[in-house]
Amino acid sequence: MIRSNQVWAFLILALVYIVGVPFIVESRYILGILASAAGLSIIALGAWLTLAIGRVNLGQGAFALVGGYVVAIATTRWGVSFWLAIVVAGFISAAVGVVLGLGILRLRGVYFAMITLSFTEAVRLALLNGGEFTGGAGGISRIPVPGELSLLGVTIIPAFNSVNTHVASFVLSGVLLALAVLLCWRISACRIGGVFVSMQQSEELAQSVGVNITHLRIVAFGIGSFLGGIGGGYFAAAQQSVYPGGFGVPDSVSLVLYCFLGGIGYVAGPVVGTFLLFLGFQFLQDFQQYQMLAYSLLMVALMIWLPNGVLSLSEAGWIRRYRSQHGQAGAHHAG
Amino acid sequence: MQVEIPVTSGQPPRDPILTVENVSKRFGGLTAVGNVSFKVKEGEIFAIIGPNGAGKSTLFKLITSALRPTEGEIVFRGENVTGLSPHLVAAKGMVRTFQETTIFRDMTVIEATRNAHYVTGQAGLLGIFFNSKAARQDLADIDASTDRILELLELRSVARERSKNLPQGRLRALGMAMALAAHPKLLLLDEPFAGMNSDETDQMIGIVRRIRESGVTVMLVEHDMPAVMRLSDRIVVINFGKKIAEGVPEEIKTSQAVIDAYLGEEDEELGI
Amino acid sequence: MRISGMLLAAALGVTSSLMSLGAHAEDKVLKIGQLGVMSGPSASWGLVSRYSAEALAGMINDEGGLSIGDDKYKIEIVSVDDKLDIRAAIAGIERLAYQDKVKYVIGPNVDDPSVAILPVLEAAGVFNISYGFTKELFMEPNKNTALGMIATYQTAPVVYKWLADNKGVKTVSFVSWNGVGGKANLDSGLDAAKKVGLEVLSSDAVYELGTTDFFPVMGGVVKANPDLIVLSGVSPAEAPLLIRAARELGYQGLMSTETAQDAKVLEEVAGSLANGFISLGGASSPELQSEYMAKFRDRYVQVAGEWNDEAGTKVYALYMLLKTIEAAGPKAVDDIEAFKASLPQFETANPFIKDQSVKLRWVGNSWFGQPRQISVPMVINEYRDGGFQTLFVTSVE
Amino acid sequence: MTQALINGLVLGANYALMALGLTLIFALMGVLNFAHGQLYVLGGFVTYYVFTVMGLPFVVAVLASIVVLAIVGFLFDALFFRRVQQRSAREESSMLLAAGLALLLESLILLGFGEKQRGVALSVSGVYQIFDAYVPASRVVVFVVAMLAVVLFILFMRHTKPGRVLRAIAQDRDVTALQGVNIALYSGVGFAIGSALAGLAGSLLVTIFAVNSGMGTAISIKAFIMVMLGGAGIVSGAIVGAFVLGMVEALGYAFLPGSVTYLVIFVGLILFLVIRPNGIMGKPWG
Repeated sequence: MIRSNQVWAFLILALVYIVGVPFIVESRYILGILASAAGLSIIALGAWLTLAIGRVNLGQGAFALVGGYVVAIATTRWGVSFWLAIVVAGFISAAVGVVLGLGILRLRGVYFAMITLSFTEAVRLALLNGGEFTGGAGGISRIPVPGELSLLGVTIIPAFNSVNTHVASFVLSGVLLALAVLLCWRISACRIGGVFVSMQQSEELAQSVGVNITHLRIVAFGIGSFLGGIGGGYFAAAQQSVYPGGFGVPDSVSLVLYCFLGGIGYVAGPVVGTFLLFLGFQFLQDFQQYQMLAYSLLMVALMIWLPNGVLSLSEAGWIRRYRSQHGQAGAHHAG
Repeated sequence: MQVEIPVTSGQPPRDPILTVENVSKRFGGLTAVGNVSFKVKEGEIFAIIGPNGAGKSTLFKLITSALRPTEGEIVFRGENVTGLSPHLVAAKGMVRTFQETTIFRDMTVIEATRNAHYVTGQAGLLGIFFNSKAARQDLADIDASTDRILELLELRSVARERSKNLPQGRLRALGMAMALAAHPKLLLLDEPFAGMNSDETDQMIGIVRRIRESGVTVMLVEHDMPAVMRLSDRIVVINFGKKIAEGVPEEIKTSQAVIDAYLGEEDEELGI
Repeated sequence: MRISGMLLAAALGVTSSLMSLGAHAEDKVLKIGQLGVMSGPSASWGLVSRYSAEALAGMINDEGGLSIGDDKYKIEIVSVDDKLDIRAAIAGIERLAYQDKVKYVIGPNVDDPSVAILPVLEAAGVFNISYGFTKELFMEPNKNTALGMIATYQTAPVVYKWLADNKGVKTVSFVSWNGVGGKANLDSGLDAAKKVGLEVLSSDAVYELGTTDFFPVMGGVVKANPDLIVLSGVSPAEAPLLIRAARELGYQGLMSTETAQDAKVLEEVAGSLANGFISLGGASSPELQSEYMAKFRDRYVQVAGEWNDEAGTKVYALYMLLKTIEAAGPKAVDDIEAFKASLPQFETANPFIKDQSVKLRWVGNSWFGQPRQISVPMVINEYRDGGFQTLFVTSVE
Repeated sequence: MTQALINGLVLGANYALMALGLTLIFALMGVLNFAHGQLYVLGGFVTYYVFTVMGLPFVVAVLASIVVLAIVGFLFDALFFRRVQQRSAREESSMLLAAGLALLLESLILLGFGEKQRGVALSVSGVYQIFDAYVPASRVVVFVVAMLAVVLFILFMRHTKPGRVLRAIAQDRDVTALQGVNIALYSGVGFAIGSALAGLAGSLLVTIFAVNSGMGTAISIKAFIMVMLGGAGIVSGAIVGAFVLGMVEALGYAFLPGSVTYLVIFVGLILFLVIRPNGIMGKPWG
C-alpha cells in the first residue's frame, strides 16, 4: 500500500528536482546529461515492468526507436504538435508491443531475451531500409522543438524556443519521468503488482489460482513498450533528430543493466541505476582513454558486491535494525 | 464476489461435480491414459491412487487442463471444460495444488495467500489501478478471506515467514491456502502426503477434512495407501493408464486387482 | 607491445588526469576539443584524430608553445568519445563547450553526429573541423563547421579521370557501407563516374558496418568483372578484407577508394593481394614528407605506440586551427568570429611536405560558397609491398 | 549460384567454430555469454601477437590463444559468475554480468592491443576453383582445422571422464552434484573449455577475417543467432545453426539488396522462434 505521506514526499522531491536544479545548475552540459538520464530512465522503467513478470526485455531500444520516429514523422511531415505526437508515439509503441507480445510472451529466459534482441536489430534495419518514409540511413533531422500548448487560449506550456530550451527540455524530461515513476509505483503497489510478482516466480502456479497470465503479460509488456515509445519520443524532440542507430542492441542491453544495477526489486531501481551509470560514465570522462575501462570496472564491481542492485543496500543489516527498532519492518507487502 | 466460505452440514450430497468420461491420452504410440471414466460427487473426498507410473499425474494434468486429452470429455458442474485454458478452469471453481517445488519462494505466507485471491473481486485492472470503490471493497474482502483461510489451515503462526523457509508440512498447507484463495468448488490435491512423517500426515488429514467441511469437494491423487484409506469416501485405482477398480475404501482393500497391482510394484522395488 | 606496460599506464593515466584537474602552469593554456568515436568497431577513426592532435600539440608545447599576440600558450587537447552515437555526441559537445569552455573542436568522424551537434555549435559559438562529408555542414546558414580533409565528391572525379586516362578504365562497380556516410560517398562516386564517362556496372553491393566475411558481398561485384571496383568510403579496417575477398574470388582488375588507408593494416590483412590498390594518402610517404613530418611521425609513435598512415591527413586539422588563431590574434582565442573573419585571407607554408610552393589555405569556395575546408594536399597513392607509392599530387581547387 | 552456395558452406564452417563455445557455456551454466565475441577477439589478438609480433610459429600462436583463453574463462567463472549466481536473487543476473564483462574485456583489449585492424597472413596461398566458384586455399585450411576441432571436441565430450561429467552437469546440475562431483571445479573447467573454443575460433579466423578490438558484439550477436536457430545448449544444433546462417547470409547477399539480408534474418529468426522456440535440433521440453 502506498501511504499518502510517501506520495507527498515523492511529489515534493520531484518538484524540488524539476524546479530547483535549473536554479542551482547553470551548466547546460550538466542540465543536458541530467535530462538524458531522465529520458533513459523512462525507457528503463519500461524494461523493468517486463522484468517484473520475469522477462529480460532486450527490445526497449526498438520501442524507443519507434516512438522517436513517430514523433519525427508526425511533427516534420504532418505538422502535428509535439504534445499530441508524443502521446501517439507512446500508444503506437504500445500497439507494436502488444502485437509482438501476443507471439513471443509465452517464451521465457534466454529465448525471450534473444527474440527481443532480434527485434531491436530488426527495427533498426527496417528503419535503415525504410526509404523516403524513414529517411533511410540519414534519419530525420530538423525536428522542431516542442511548441506552445494552450487550452482555450490559455498557455499551459510555452513554446520551447521562446524560453531557455535547455531548461525546458530538462523540465520536460523531469515531468515525464515523475509521471512514469508514479505509473510504475502504483502498478507495483496495487494488487496487479502482487500478481506480477507471482507470475515472475511461477506462472504455472499463478495460472492455477485463476490468473489470466496471457492477458497480464500483454498488459505489462504493452505498458513497458508505451514507456519506451514515450522516452524515444522525448529524445527525438530533445535532440531534434532521429537515426536508425539512435538506439541499438547495446542500448537495449544497457537499459536492462541499469535496472539490475539499480535493483529490480524496487520501482526506483531503474531510475537509480540509470542516473548512477549514465552520469557515472560522463563523470569518468576525466579518465580519458581509461574512461571505458573505469566504467566497466565500476559496473562489474557493483554486480559482484551488490548483485541485487544498489538499492539492496537498504536491506543491509544496519538499516534493517534501525527499521525494526522504529517498527517499520515487514510493512512492505503489496495490497 | 462474496468471500464467505459457507460451512455446510455433513449431509452426503449426491450430484456429480466432476465427470470424467472416456478420457484417453496418447503420446505418439504410447497410451498414458486409456479410456478412463468416473464421477466425483459434490461434498465428498475422492482419491485416485495407483502404483508409480500408472498414469495418475497425466490424468491429473488432463483434468486441470494442463494437457489436452486425445479423446474424451471432462465435465465440471455440467459444463464441458475439456481443453479450456487452465486459468478459466480455475475461475470456474476447479483449483489444483502443486507439489512443493512450485511456490512463490520469496513471498511471506500472508503475501502469497493474499496474492492468490486474483479471481475474487469486482474491480477490473483499471479499477484496481485507480483504487476504485469496488477495488477498496475487494481489498477488505480479501483481507477477511485471507484471515479465515490461514485460520482454517493453521498457518496463522507462520503468517510472516517467507515461503522458502517453511517446513514441508506447512509448505503444503500454504499451497492449499493459495488454492482456497481462488474459492474453489472442487480442490484437486497433487500427492498431499508425499514425503510426510506420520505426525505430519495426521495433521494433513485433519486439514483436508476441515476443507471438506467448509463446503469444498476434494479430489486427491496419492501414492500413500494408508492415508488415502483413512481419508477418502471413494477411491479409483489406476494401473497402466486404465481404471482397474472403483469403490469405497473397504472394497478397494479387498480387491484382488488392486492387491496384484501393488504387489507387482513391490516386487519391482525389491528387485532394484 | 603495450600490453606489458598497460597497468602502469593505467595508473599513470589516472594520476595524471587527477593532477591535471588541479595544477595549472604559469603559461596560458589553449584548450582544443576533440570529439570522435574512440571505442567500438570504428574506434580507429577517432583515435587517430586524437593521437594526431596530441602528438602535434606535444611538439608545439616542447617548442615553447604557441605565440598569440604577446603571450605563449600551451596547447591542451580535451578528448571526448562519442561512441558513434548521437546522444553521446551531443552530450560530448555540450561538455566541451560548456564545461571545458572549449572554442575549437576537431571531429566528429562521420556525418550524423556532425549534423546533430550543429545547434550546439551555433548556440555556444564553437568552431568545428568535421570529417563528415555532407555538404550542408559547410554551407550557409552554417558557418561554424569546416571540412578537415578531402571529400569523396572531390577526390572521385580526379581519381576516375586519371584511371580512365592512364589505365584505360571503362567500367566500374561500387561497394559501400550502409550508413549516412556510405550512402553519400556512393552517390558522389556515381556522380563522378558519370561525369568522367565510365559505365557503372553495379552499385547495389552494400554491407553492414562490422561485417567480417565479405565473400557474399563481393561475389556479385566480381562476377560482373568491371575494370575498376571502387570501395566507396570504406574504413581502414574493412578495406583490406574487401580487397582480399575480391582477389580470392578471382578478380583481376583495379581497385580504389577515396579515403585514407593504413599500409600496415593492408599488409597484415591482405598481404600482396593489396598490391596496386589506390587510395588517398597524407603526405607521409617518404618521397613527399618533410623533416617536420618525420618528426611528427616519431612523436605520433610515442603517443600511439605505432604509426598510422591516416594520421598524415589528420594532422592538418590542429595545425590549421592553431596557425589561423595565431594569425587572427588574441581575440580569436575566445571568439570564433575573429577567427572566421580571418579565414578568407589566411595562408601559410605547408611544413609537412618538401615542396614548399604548395601553401595551406582555407578553401572550399567553389564547393560550399565559403572558405570552409582545409587545403589538405590531395595525394593519390598506390599500395605496393607494405608501403604507399605516390601516383600524383593535386589540390582541391 | 554455385559461388553463393560454396560461400555459404565455407561461411557455415567458420561460424560453427564461433558458436560451439557459446552453446557449451549455455548448456553448462544457463548463461547466454554476452562476452563471447570479446573472447573470440582476444583469441585473435593473442595469435596475432605471438605469430606476427613475437615471430613464433603459427601452431604455437594457436596453442597460446587456447591456453590464454582457457585461463581467462576459468577466472571468469571463479571470480565473477560463481559469486553472482550464488548471491543474486534473479538468475538473469549472470546474463547481465556477462554483458558487463564484455565491456570490460573490450576496453582492456583496446588498451592492450590498440585500435587497429590486425590480421595474420598465412603463407598458404592460391585459390581453388570448383565449377565456376572460387575457394581460397587459406579458407580450405581453416575449414579443415575447424572441422577437426569440432570432431575432437565431440569426441572429448563423449569419451573422456571430464567430458561425461560436463554432459551430466548440462543435463541435471543438482543430480550431478548429489553424486559427489565437484560442481564448482567442473563449472570452471566448462567455462574454460567454452572460452578456449572461442579463442580457437578467433585464432583461426584472424587469418581470414582479421580482428579489431570493437568487433566483439557483432560476433556475439551472430553466434547468438546460430545457437538459437539450432537449439540452445545443443552441440549439433549450434553446428546446424551455423550452416543455416551461413547459407542464408550468402544467398541473401547474392539476391537481396544490402542490409535487407540481415533484416530478413532477424525477422525470420523471430518468426522461427515463435513457432519453434527450441530450435531446429532442440527437443521440446516442458
